[in-house]
Amino acid sequence: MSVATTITTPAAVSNQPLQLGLGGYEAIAPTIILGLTALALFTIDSIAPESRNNTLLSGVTVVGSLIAVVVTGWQLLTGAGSVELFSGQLVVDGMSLFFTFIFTSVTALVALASHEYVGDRAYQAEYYVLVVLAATGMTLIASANSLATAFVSLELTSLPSYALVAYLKDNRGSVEAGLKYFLIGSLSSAVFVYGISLVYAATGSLLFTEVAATLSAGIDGSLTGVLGIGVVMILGGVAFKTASIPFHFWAPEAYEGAPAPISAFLSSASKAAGFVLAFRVFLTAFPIDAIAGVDWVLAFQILALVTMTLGNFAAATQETVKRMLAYSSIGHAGYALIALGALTGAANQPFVLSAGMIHLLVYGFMNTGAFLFVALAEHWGIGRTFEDYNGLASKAPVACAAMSIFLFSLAGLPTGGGFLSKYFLLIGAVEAQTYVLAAGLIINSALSLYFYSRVVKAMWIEEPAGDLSIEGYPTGLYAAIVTAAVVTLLLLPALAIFSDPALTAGSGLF
Amino acid sequence: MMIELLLGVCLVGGLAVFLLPDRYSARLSFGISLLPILASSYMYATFDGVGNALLEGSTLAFETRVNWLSVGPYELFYHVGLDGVSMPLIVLTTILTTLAILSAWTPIDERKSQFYGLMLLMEASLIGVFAALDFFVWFVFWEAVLIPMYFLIGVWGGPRRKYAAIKFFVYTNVASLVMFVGFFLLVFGLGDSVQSLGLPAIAGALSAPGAVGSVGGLSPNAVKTAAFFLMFAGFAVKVPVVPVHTWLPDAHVEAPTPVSVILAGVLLKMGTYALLRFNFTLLPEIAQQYALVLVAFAIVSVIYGALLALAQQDLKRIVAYSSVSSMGYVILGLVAFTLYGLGGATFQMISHGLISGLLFLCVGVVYNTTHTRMVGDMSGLAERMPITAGAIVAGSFAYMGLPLMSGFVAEFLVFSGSFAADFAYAPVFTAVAMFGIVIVAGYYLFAMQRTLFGEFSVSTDYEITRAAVHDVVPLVVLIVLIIALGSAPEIVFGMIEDAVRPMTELTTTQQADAGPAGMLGLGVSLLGGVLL
Amino acid sequence: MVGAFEFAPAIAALPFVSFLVALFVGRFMPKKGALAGITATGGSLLLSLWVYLAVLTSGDPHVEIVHTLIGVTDPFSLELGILIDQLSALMLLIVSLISFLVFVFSLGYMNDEGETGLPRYYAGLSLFSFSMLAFVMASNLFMAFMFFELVGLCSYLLIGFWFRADAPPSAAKKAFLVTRFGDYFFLIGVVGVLGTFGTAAFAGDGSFPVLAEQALAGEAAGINTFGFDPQTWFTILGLLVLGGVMGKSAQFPLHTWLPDAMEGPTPVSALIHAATMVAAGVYLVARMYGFYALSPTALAIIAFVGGFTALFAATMGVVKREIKQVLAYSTISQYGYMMLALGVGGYVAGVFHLTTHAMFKALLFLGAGAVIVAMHHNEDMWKMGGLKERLPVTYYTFLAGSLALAGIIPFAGFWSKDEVLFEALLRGMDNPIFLVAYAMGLIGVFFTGLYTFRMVFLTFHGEPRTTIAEDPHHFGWNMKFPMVVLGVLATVVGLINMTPVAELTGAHIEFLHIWFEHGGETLTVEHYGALLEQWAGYGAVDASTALVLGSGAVSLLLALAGAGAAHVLYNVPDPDEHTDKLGSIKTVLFNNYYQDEYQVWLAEGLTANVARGADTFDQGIIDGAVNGVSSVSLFLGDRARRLQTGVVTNYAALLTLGLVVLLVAVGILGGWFV
Amino acid sequence: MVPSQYYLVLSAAVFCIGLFGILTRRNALVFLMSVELMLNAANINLVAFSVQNGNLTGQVFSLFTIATAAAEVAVGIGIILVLYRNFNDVDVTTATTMRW
Repeated sequence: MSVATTITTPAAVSNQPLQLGLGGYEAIAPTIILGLTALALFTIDSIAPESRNNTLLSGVTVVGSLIAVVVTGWQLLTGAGSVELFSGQLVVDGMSLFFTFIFTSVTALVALASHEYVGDRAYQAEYYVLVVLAATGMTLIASANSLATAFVSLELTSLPSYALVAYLKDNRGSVEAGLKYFLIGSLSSAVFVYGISLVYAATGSLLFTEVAATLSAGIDGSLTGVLGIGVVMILGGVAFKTASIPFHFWAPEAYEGAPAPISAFLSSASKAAGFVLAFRVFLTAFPIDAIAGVDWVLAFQILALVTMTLGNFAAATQETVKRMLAYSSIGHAGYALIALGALTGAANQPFVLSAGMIHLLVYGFMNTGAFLFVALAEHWGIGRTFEDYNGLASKAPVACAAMSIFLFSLAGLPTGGGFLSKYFLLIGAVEAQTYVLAAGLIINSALSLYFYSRVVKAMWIEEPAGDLSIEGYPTGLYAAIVTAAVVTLLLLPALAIFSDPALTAGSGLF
Repeated sequence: MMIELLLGVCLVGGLAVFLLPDRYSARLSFGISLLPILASSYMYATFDGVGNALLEGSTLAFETRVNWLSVGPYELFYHVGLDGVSMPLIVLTTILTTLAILSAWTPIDERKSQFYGLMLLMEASLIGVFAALDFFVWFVFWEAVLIPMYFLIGVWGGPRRKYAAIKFFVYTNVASLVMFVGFFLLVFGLGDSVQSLGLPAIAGALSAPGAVGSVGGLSPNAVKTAAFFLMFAGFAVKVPVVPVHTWLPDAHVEAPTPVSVILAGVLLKMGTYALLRFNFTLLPEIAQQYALVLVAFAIVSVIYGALLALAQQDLKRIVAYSSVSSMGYVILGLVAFTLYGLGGATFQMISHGLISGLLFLCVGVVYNTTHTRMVGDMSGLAERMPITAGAIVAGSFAYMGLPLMSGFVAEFLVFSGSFAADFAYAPVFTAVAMFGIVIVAGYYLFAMQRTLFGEFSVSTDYEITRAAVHDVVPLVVLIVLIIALGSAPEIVFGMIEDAVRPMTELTTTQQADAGPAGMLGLGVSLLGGVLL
Repeated sequence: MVGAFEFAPAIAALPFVSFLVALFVGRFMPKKGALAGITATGGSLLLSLWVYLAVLTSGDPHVEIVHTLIGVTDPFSLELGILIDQLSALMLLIVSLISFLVFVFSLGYMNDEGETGLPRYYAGLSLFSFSMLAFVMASNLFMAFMFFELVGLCSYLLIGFWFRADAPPSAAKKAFLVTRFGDYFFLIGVVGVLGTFGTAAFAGDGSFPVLAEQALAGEAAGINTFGFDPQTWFTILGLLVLGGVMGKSAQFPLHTWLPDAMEGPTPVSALIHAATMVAAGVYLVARMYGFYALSPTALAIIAFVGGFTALFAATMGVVKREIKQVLAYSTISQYGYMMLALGVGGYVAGVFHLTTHAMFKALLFLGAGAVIVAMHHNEDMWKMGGLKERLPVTYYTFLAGSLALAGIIPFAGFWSKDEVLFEALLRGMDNPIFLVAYAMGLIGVFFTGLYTFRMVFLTFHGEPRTTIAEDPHHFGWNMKFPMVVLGVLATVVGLINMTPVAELTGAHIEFLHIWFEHGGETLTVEHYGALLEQWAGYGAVDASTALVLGSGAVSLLLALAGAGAAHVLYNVPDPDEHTDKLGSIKTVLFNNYYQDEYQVWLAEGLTANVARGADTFDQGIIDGAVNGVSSVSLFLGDRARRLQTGVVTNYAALLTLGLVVLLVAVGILGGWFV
Repeated sequence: MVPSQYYLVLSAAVFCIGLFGILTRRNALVFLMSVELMLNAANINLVAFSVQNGNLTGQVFSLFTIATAAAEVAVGIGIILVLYRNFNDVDVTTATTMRW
């Protein structure tokens, strides 16, 4: 029982490359900035509890998250090496920065869009605080380096999300969504933590690196089953976050019932958080060649195939746009899972992984944009179904153009980076010789083209209903949507900016 | 920089038209679309490319190559350039777009700015398809074409436009995905011997013996074959080859005239162009090994497509199905892999672009005045619309391959090319395919007799007047071009010949095995014989 | 006189110019483009004369590339060139003469009758002349095919000139479609020739007939016969080209379009039948005779088809009511004779008959046109009668033409037809097939005489049977002049080759023979004779004077017999339809042996049904599959939604189930449970 | 000392009891309690194997788990409250306005 019992020695900590004056904490600057933003919001709220100064609150949130975006971007592009903090509990490397960039930018967009959406509802400060705290949790997930931090930061992300989904507490849909999200979430986290406990039982450690070391040293054969069950249960916990089947059941309702900006936030950022956790846990803690008898690649292949298929097929016949987007977001989780499912020996593994990362990045913008458009529609109160969108383009051409960019990019047409990232994943699937995944991707994206273009058709082709009228062009929402559209569009020619860091970050885990 | 100029003019102009109010768009877009014509004709005049863009010893005209991004081990470049095959196609694109815009003045009366803007965007993506030499750049343009087309059919189309648009959209998109997989199967077969996805690089790597290794369980040859047929399946949809042609008639019938012109005139050529560039330049040995299967596809397209055209009552459907038939000749020529086969096929792309464009324009003019396209609904139009009738007669005879018109040269070259091809029973297959020229004559003569001649009558009560000038001008321009190409094909063919001759040197001497493929081919030829 | 050849292209170019003039500015011109056409064809006529003289003096053929379509040398280039030799010079003369006269005649027939759309008419006519002249000059088979097709187009445009009625467009369509069917084989032939020899030139050492001969002699290399024995392959090629010939020259079974083609204006019929379209086929065979001479099979088929058509068409001509119909069938029959001649190796005889026929058939059509004008466009002979006194000029010229057609000495037709039959007889003496062909031709002579004079008597003799016939419409010089010119020619042109007389007197007056003995060594009649002897086994038969005279006498007697029969039956004041006595045979004849019926059935009945079937299959099966896929996936999508029941407990259950399944799957593969 | 398998069996039993509760009971509060059971099943493992492996990681982490469980319950109760307000019931199966 003396396997890998050593807790990380101070020596291991001390010889880190970037131990500067700030004690290396500047490495997690984004997290800290977000935390401070949350505190600032608390302060504002405590000073003027009854004020409904939406602009101030969202302004602070936007500014805070934008600062975080800039810092992250700078760190990402200057390529800070891998920094371990708190005796290895946290690690800041290309991977975590890449995803932190996604989280923070999505947060900024959502906060910007919420300006009109929240309008003058009660508990605004709480709303923004919860958003920012969830974002903080995500950044922590991105850099979590031990199962303990992973679980805690996961909870830090989930608990605010539950509350946010149920934010419209007089709206049955929102509450029901919150409930379902919470119930499935708590169940999943129970599964997750139980899995952790089993892995701990088998390896006697929670640090990814040590777990990996123990595994590569080889564990007592009688514990393989325990380890395996633990790994699969952890996979379950991750699958909940990424809304992958069979842990996806909360997603359609949560995305449909929640306030649209929150749906955007969850379906883009929270999903990405799940993926970064998956990447890190399974690649650092359970390396494919080290872990014997637990073929989690196969598990992810099954998951990917089922998820993308079920998600897209269910999306194909929806009546409401928001629910269609919810299912499509499940489908995209399936696409992104290819990044893990295609990690077979034949594949160029860093590339496959980076393809998944790039897809999540682009998805962060196009999907957020799409949901924000739904938020706009809800703001105008023109209804939820496809028919309600008929002829919208004649009233709001810019927003509809942006929406078309999002949808086509989601469908994998060259109106944005979604085109490239999806085809990178397809390349990965083919290269890994997981032809089933390739075929699934083909069939599903063909189908997805059908239901995405239903929205486009409604907006541009169909005749508007007689009483279609919209009041006002909310600045924040428009700003957010147009920004997302521009970024999505630019990610087609300018993807190189991110594809190279993604590749380096991806190869960092092998 | 010329190509970038072309693209830029179309993109910027398209956006400008899109944003400006409707009342300017028609004339403005026409004016803008003249610039690409000028540019492309200047390029044509100063064209200095040598050889085939993908093959050894070629010099590209107007080449640009800039690093774009890296996909795993592969460097992607923004790489464009022209050779003798792509140059004429680009000129064709610019000309047809302008004529299409001109022909839109009459029928398009709502959301003009969007319509003309999309037309210009479409022109940009089409030019891109023909100019791009790096796979991903090419593929971006290839897919980008779908978007304006979807709107152009879906918004301004006929009664069943939504169905037609989505059918076209999804069908061709699936095809692209399949083709994509095929291409990358081939790339992975090449292993580390390629570091970029530039088509010339891949062609070069493939030219080395035994370049393709085994992928997964597949033997090298199996990899090539699979790649070939996956790509063929993908491109066949665009061409279209029977049996994956059914999106075409719907799209054509529903699309407004200007869009049909682009669809038939240029869009279908994307498929054959891609076949020439990918299947037949990258994998010639597979193309020859399975020549008989491919010829079977070609013949079925020719004969079956012509028969379908014979059965139609809607003028647009007639032209649409005869496009299927004519594109079959292109396949025939490509498979032949002789100079005149390949060159004729390319020439047929240009020629068919002009001729089908002309006929769609004619049908459009007729429809604008009579508001019907049904053969049974009209007769004796020649009395009221003499010029249009003349144009229809000219177009129909051009389609029948009348000498001194471009169609004849193209088809004659294809036939002589495939007659001398070195797969089994080449003359028999050629003869069977040639029977298309009789059927084609059949349905165009019947259609003309019923619509143009006889006692004048139209079932729809509209004032039948002479067509407007801006409707007639495109017809005249096209007729002039068709006759010019027909009486002096060297204008284009010199360039084409220079570009396709290197391909003929790719031909391995191996005779196509008359195994199962041969039997299948013979079966088809017998089928043709029965029809004959 | 080299100068002449430099102007040779102009012979074709002039009518093309007049085509453009008539098309674009015709409507502003006094005679709507007629004058342009007359000038142009007149110019062509003069130039052709000049060229003819040039050939006569120099003797050598003139070959020249005018325009290169495809300049690639490997595998072969496609060029437009001119070949001026004895044959083409003669033909140019004929064509330009006839078209000139037709233009003049049209002044009266169209302008004076106040037809509309004259620019279109004259443009078509000019284009017709242009295409035919270019075809005649063609230096290679490819170019020949091109203008062969253009001739087809012009016939389409002109037959369908009166497009407002229903019949003309339909007839035009039929004409083009039937000939197109023939041209399909022709096109295969051209492609095959180019693929085989790498050239399609008619004349010169590198020409394909020469190469073919060398191939047979085993001298030529690099000739791809696609795995066939050379002679077989050449026969196949020859027969393929022959398909086009039979289409255009209206040989059985592709003759059905020609009678319908009478729907066109009569001058056009004259042009089509005498000089252009129908003549093109036979001319083509003569043009590449050096190739056909290598293949006895092809020759036999040509001869037999010719002989059969000659008789077959003549029988049908007997029962027709309309004057132009009679002429139409006579045309078919006469071209049968030419084919017969060429098939049996009578090269000169064939061309001779082509020449004479051009004269008298043009004359007859113009005469018929005059009669029709006089009869206010009524063509039924039974409504005529007694026009002799009222239209003397027409009558006498028409009579001359009829005598020539019937083959009555000394009119042109006698000499040529007699020589044709004589050649056939010679060949028949050592080969039964040719004997049969000869016999059919011979019987044909009788029917020819019969229907010709039936026509003459019904039209001009007896009492007027209608009021119109009593007071016919009169017409001007512009219609009389061409008839007179042709009348004279029809009478005398036969004198250029009076073989029987030559036999009797021994004088060298077979000018046509002499004419064809000169020229490029691969184009002379001797060369053809040598080829025939060497490869087709047509040994030279020494024809005794008795035989010559005998055959001449027989055919003359038969012709007279036919004419006599007609005289007895129809040259009475008030003739009645004796053909009724034929009963059911008449019906068969009247319906042209039901040739149209099955061909129309093939074209419309069968093909249309096949097409309809294909369409149903396409819509139902192929497109059905496409739509099926989409509806199936949408159905599946609808099922997939149902998984989301909305009850959170079910979610938990499904979640657990999924987890367990995953555990078991991974577990079994990981072998935990062992 | 007690073999580790016993702890595994115990924790698995507790976990399954919790799961059973979730699958069978419809009262939201009972649902919460069942989740608590499952979390504690994990805690049993952590503590037990912390001893077995001779390091404190497990025990420390179990404290975190308990804390987060508490937080979770807090949020949960809040949501259940609004659920009751909107649906006048704490039965988890009543809220089914969104499905398919």
